[in-house]
Amino acid sequence: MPFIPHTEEDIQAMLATIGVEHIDALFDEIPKELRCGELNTIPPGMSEMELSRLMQARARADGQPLCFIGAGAYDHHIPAAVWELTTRGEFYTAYTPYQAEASQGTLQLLYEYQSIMTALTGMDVSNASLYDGASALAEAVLMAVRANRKSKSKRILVPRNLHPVYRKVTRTIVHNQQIELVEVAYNSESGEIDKQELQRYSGEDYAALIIPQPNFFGVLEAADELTDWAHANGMLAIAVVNPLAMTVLKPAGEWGEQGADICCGEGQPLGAPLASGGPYFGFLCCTQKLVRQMPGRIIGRTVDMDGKPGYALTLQAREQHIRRSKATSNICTNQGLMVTAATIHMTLMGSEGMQRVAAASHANTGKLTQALTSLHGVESVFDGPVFHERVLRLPIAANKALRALAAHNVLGGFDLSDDYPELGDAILVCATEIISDSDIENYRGKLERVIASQVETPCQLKPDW
Amino acid sequence: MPFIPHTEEDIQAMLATIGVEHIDALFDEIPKELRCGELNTIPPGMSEMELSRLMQARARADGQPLCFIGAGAYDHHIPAAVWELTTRGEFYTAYTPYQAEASQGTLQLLYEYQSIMTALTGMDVSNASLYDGASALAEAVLMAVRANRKSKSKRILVPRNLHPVYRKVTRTIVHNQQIELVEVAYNSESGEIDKQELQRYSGEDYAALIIPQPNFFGVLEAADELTDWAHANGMLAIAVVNPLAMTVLKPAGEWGEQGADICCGEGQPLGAPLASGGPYFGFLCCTQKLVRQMPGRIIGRTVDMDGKPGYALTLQAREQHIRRSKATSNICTNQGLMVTAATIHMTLMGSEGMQRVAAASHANTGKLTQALTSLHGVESVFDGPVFHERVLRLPIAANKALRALAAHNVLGGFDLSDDYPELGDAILVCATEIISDSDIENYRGKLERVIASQVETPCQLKPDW
Amino acid sequence: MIYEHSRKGRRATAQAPREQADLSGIPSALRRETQPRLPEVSEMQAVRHFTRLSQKNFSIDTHFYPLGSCTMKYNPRACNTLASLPGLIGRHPLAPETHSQGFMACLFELQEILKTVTGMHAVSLTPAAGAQGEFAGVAMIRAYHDARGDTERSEILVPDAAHGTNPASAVMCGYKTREIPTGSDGDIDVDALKSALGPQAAGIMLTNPSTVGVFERRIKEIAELVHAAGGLLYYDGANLNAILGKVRPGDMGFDVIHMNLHKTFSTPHGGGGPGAGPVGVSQRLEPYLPVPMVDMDGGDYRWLTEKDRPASIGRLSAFAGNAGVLLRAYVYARLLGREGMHRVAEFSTLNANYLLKRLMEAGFDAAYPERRASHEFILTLKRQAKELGVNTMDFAKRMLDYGVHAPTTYFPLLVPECLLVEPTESEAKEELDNFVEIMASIKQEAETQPELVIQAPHTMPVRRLDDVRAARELDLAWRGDE
Amino acid sequence: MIYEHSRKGRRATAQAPREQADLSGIPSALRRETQPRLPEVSEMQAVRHFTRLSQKNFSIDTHFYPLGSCTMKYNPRACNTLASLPGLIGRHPLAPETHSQGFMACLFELQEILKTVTGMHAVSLTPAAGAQGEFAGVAMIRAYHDARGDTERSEILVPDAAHGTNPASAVMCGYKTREIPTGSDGDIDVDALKSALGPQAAGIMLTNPSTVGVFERRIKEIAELVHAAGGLLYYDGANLNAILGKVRPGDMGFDVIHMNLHKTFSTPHGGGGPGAGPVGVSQRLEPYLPVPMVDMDGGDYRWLTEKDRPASIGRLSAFAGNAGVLLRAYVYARLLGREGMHRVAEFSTLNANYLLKRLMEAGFDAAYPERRASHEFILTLKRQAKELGVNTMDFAKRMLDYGVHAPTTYFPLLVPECLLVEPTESEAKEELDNFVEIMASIKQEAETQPELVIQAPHTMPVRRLDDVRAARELDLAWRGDE
Ligand SMILES: Cc1ncc(COP(=O)(O)O)c(C=O)c1O
Ligand SMILES: Cc1ncc(COP(=O)(O)O)c(C=O)c1O
Repeated sequence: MPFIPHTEEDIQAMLATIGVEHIDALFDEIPKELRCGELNTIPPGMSEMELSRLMQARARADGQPLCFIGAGAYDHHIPAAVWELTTRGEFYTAYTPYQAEASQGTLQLLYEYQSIMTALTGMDVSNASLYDGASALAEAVLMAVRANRKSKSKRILVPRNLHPVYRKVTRTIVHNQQIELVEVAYNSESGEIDKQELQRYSGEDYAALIIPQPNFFGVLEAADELTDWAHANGMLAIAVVNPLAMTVLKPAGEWGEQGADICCGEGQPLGAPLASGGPYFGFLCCTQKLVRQMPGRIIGRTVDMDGKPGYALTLQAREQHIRRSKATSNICTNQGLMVTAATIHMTLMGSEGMQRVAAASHANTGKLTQALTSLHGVESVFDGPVFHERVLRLPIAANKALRALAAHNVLGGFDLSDDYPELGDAILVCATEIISDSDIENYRGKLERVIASQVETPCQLKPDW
Repeated sequence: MPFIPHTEEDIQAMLATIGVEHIDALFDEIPKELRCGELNTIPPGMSEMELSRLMQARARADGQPLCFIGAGAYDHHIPAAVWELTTRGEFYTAYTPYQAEASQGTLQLLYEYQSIMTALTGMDVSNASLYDGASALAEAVLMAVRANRKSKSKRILVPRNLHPVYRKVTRTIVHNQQIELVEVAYNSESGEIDKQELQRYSGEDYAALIIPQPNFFGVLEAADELTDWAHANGMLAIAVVNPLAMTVLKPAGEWGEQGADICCGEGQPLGAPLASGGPYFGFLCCTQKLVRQMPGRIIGRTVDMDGKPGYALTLQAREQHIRRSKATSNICTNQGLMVTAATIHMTLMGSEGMQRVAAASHANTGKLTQALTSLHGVESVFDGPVFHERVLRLPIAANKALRALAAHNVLGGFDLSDDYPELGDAILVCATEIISDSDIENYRGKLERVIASQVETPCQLKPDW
Repeated sequence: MIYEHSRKGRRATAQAPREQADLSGIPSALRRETQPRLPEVSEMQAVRHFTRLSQKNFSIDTHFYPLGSCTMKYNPRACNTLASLPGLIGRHPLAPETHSQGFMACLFELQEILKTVTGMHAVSLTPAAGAQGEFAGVAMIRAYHDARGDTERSEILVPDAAHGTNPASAVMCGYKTREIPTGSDGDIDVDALKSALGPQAAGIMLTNPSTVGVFERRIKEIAELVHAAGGLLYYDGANLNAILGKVRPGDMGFDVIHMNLHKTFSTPHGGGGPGAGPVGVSQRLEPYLPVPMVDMDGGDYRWLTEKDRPASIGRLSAFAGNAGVLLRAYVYARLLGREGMHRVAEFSTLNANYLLKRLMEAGFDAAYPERRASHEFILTLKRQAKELGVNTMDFAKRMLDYGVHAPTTYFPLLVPECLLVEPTESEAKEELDNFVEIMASIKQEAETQPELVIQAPHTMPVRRLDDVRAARELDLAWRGDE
Repeated sequence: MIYEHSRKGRRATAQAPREQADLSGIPSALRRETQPRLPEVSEMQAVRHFTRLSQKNFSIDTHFYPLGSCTMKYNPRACNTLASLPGLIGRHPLAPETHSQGFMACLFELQEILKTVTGMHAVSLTPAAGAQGEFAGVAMIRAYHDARGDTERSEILVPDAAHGTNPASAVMCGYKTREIPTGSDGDIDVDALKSALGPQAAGIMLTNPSTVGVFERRIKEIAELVHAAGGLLYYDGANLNAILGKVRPGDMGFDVIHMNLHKTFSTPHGGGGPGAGPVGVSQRLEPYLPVPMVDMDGGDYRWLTEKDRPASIGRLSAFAGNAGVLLRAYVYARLLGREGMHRVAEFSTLNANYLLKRLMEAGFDAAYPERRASHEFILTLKRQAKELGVNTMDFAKRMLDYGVHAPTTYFPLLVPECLLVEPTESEAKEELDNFVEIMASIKQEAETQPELVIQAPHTMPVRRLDDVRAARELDLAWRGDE
């Protein structure tokens, strides 16, 4: 009986104490006709050894391709210590720290996390995590609608160069509350939010403007100007940032005259492995003014009966377990362990280390762009400055090119043609600090051959007149 | 400065306290002419990220072949929990438990280890580990020579079917003390120690007889009879056992009328990964009578000032740090962490689990033998019962066969022709519980093809008359 | 505090790229002027700090943790190890299907397993936790009504004993909530339910066994009533552990459910998460399931997306939910196998009933003494609070001194001075007996030296904390010597 | 005690093969009749037990651990992770060279690195720990003399300050040992040495910096004297940390050395081991090095065995020593690189001299106040013991209450009431300052409330243990209720 410690003797003694003959008698309040039989379609149990072999085969099947996809999930070096510490049983198998005295480890760590996040984003306060970047944005939108006292609107301005899935997720989560997301075009030259388009909304009643930094194209926005514009128009400014980029970019809290009001994003670059998309974590920071509108757990530093510093969940009156239908969000379980990893990760990297990672990623993407655009017909689509991603246009069908590269174990980038058909055969590429010069050369060489073979094929079919 | 926390400010403050200007001044007692320059042939430091890539490439280079080699190191399932717990910093980075009060974790665990080992071997006491199985045997020999009051001899009877390297290592370690190892032949039919040969030594003065169980050929010895013979001839009986086999075989402490006097061996099958041969650990158990002759650390249970149970190093008067040149051994650092893993491993497996592993290994080796000997020309060399290894003779050159199999990523066994040329093209094969039926079929199929190709080749070269 | 070890210029050098690359491609107006104030420590200082911090936690791996409604059972270490194999941990979420068959096979099979254990028609794994599962479920209920043009339904019914996420999730989906009282026997008040049903009621959210730890016996009747009134039934799967392989929500008549894999399928709680809250639905709700899901097509696995499921409520996260948690749950499910599933319910129920019986014998009051416990049960310390002036919180805190994590306190709200106790199937009888002894000792202390209990805990890293100060003088981030 | 959780028939079921295979191939006379009495617990019980046990240890990862002669510096976590990569951790020791090039490359490069840092001509990695390295080294000295027919040499000279393994190893090689006294300045008494040298002396074993924490200044002269008398010089590398990249044993005139990779190269101590004690030799001793070693041949790595080295002293372990430890040391060495090596010596020496200075200022007596400390130094508490009746052991035990592991006590034997303090390079200045404060506090306690110190520790899982009882009433294995 895996994971069940009962001996036959224990079982008999326990049944005798309860006063029943069989365990099945304990289910006698369940109407008989509802009882189910064997779960035959589930295979019988496996030993850990058998399962290890199965999982190893599965893991091997997926190969370990050389990957130039970013698009919201980035492969960074994670110090070995991070996950060795994070998976210590005391962190890994604790519950949400409801009993503060028996959870000071997790609580202090979360407070440290909040401290680091406010330093990184330049905001006043941080919560202790949300599910992921996309749902964090949805929460930020809900929060903005609640918080913007100047506006009666339930409309939000969303740039089209924001991650397409973030737009979808936000819509899924907020639309039942009659919140409307209004899309703002991007400038087809720079890749930035189109300022002229934006002017059309001047003076109108919108609850907030979302400002991605960088945006989905990797391009950097004029965050100061956009923030000031939002504030001038009675909107809150919601920053959606790559937290690694924050180590070298102007932090959201310092954007424009007053700073962004809310800053959220995907925490994955801070120590979470790619892991097929999760678990990652969403972060959410805001100004002091908005703290009572925040969703999610918040940890406060306080003192115990002896005046000794200690940590506890605080402002719980915002939360579902107290406020139920009036809570700021339904979130309960969050992504605590990921934040544990992120805190350890950022502590090990330090400011200097994080900045170097950011700079190396920026530089490598520059090298990659240079290498690929050296190929005939490959060109950079936007001319705005980027952080560590770049949109490139290929001289052949993007999906075919990517498929051919994948067959050679190179994942060449993210195909933009579904989400941005207007860009043609465009792909989004990324090279973080872990990419070496020879990786770039590997990609360039393979792309060159793929292009050559695809460009030639139709030629050969041309009638020879 | 990797792993050095000093800031420039710290350094200056510290130098000022010491009263020197540069760090280099601290080396002023070293004669100038001896000082070395740059260590130029050592490459510059790498970041953890760079080194991870290098090591991953190295690890990949060695492949993960399907392995049927045993010969002293066996691939068993190790529960995931074993090494996750063993590498917890508190175990992994502690020193030898000199300060008992601050080392109760390690000390209690070692006491538990000693308890388990005595249960397994049927001996009275166990030490807390030696380096490995081979050097443990050498220590057992030294111990026997010291301990055998009946004998003045420094000669030991060593069967030739004992692991060849164990014989070599023992010789290396003991021969400078003028101890002589006298080899006893094996029975060419059964693979056991040759009883008739042994009779030749009856009545002679030898300090001990070494009894392997199983022996290097995987064959089981008549341990009762051998032990009684040794005792009848005034020799101590030194058992060298596979500890996993002890879960199903008669334990050394129960051999013959009085039991073996010393029982040692390689602990690797108890939770140590193959890992290129180490770290493993040697175990050494003995009768109560001999405990003061034991080499190595021993932990005792005692009480503290309040009468509360606690654990401490004991009988330290045997050891080098107290007794110096009169110690029972020079050993200081042992293999503590491996024993930590073994204790957790055996606790997780339990008696029933360990017995199942032993039985499955036995059964799989049986299946393997059957599958391979079904091939024309492949035959089992000895007819004695085995634990989980078997000597097979091939119809082609053993080294060539193994090389060809390796080229197909199957490590087919250990080539015996160097150590036992009289056996012809013999190999020693092993299939533990992790080997599946399809692994065996894989091996059989490949060996069939290898034999076919090698047998045919010379034919084709034959002149066609 | 990690910042107390921080010194300007101190670094864990091996972790960063060896050089600072050129950032001149980024206009200086967009750059930050000062380094963010992260901790600056050596690698060893970080390791030591966080190792020591970890030791200040209670956890399953160190303590009995009978936290009701949370299913704090053993989290097999293999789940972590196998979910972290290089090929899996390094897979980019947008890797093509050709490079994802191993991963997708696990997800597909997990979907199938969850369908079988719940009796639902289809499953989507994407919700990140229970509450997101609830959101998805209620959103599907809304989508279903909307699709039928039945747009007047504006309420979700929720028992008063429901977990806080239930009403909160309903509200996030744009519904109002109406509370249904619980009867004195622990079952829902069916008459109250009847009068709440009507054309305005979109559905009801139930937990069964309920959060008071008993099985809702009239569930079949309830289902019929709700369905007859045009509503749908939502099943909160937080307590699925109690009935795994015994009775299935699908067979009880539920239309949509969520599961908490971080409870029933033993993925770790990680000090607050991550979890995974897959949703299962009956056939009529299938079109609305959140995407992505995994489909199998002649042996090949492929993603089901918005294109395949145009009526889907959409996506809930940037990729495919908490994939690593799903893998852990998959490994757990395969380790258990079909026979292991039944046993989860059997032994968690055995443990709860045994513990309840022993505690009652020791003089404690069950909230529902006539009822069988499910995998958990409620004690009420009302009597002790009144007679001795020692309340549930005091008992809970004192328990920490005895090396046991406290059960859930003051939830559900309807039982005064309650303790919700869930021992789980992975605890041995000795551990339960020890718990009884501890409770008895605390009771005795409460009788003879109440201050000892009221002032507890005494042996933790801190004593009771000043929550009021925490909320009034907000200190939410370290400001250093500012 | 794990056996206290044990119950007949309890099992961690997922860990064993699902069935009991047939054992009838083994004659019943050879089979055991009863199951061995192993603990029978659930997987969770095991995890909980060992997790909690671990928390009862001090360790580098949790505490400052200035244990002299042990070099308790930070053990980078990457060393463990990278040495445990699947291809390395699963490699069978007898895998053919074709399947071992990655592993062998690491070993070969480690040999080269160790040659460079020690200035020796050749290195063999196989010894499993320092003491086995010593054995190998002395065995090579004997082999050398024997090979030259110089068979009368029967003694190894050992300073009185030497580590216990030195004389013990010499004896294991069949030598007698003769002690050479240490002078009052901490250097060896060269006159005494001179009179001990002669045709009977096979060699001398020295540690430099010596175990009293100072550099042997007349080493060149000593080497000449020993060599002139036909003896060889053995270098005990336990203190190599102090001089890495500053001065090399080969340049000092040593013929043979061992290194403790579990000290200088930061592989973990694991609560007692495993370690690795590679040996290095000058050219004339190369033929005797223990096998196997790794050679490179046109880019391919191959094993050097007895066949290549017929004069080798032989093998010391069944395979190639503690391979996994060697890999960890290799990773560490590559992380440091050439520039990192120098720094090890620099900062470990800086820390030791700083700490010594501060402790002297705080009123403690250095054993060799005129000398520079190397990476470690000796205090003597003789004065405190005499004046206050509080001895070194009391100081050591009290330190545990302050959360710092005690330095090495009562070693080397020649300094009365000594503490051998080795802070290592990985500790920050604050940690050293804290240590000074603790020492000062204990001194004050010793003056004002000596019982507090004499009865210490007070906050550990146990108080002082009865060692006499441990040795008299031997309880070395659990016998249960027998
Ligand atoms: C009954 C019940 N429902 C819902 C939830 C919410 O689940 P989650 O925390 O995963 O969002 C919980 C979790 O505590 C619960 O106990
Ligand atoms: C000076 C000295 N020599 C030799 C040794 C023995 O090394 P090992 O414990 O690795 O056998 C030690 C270890 O404590 C030591 O400090």
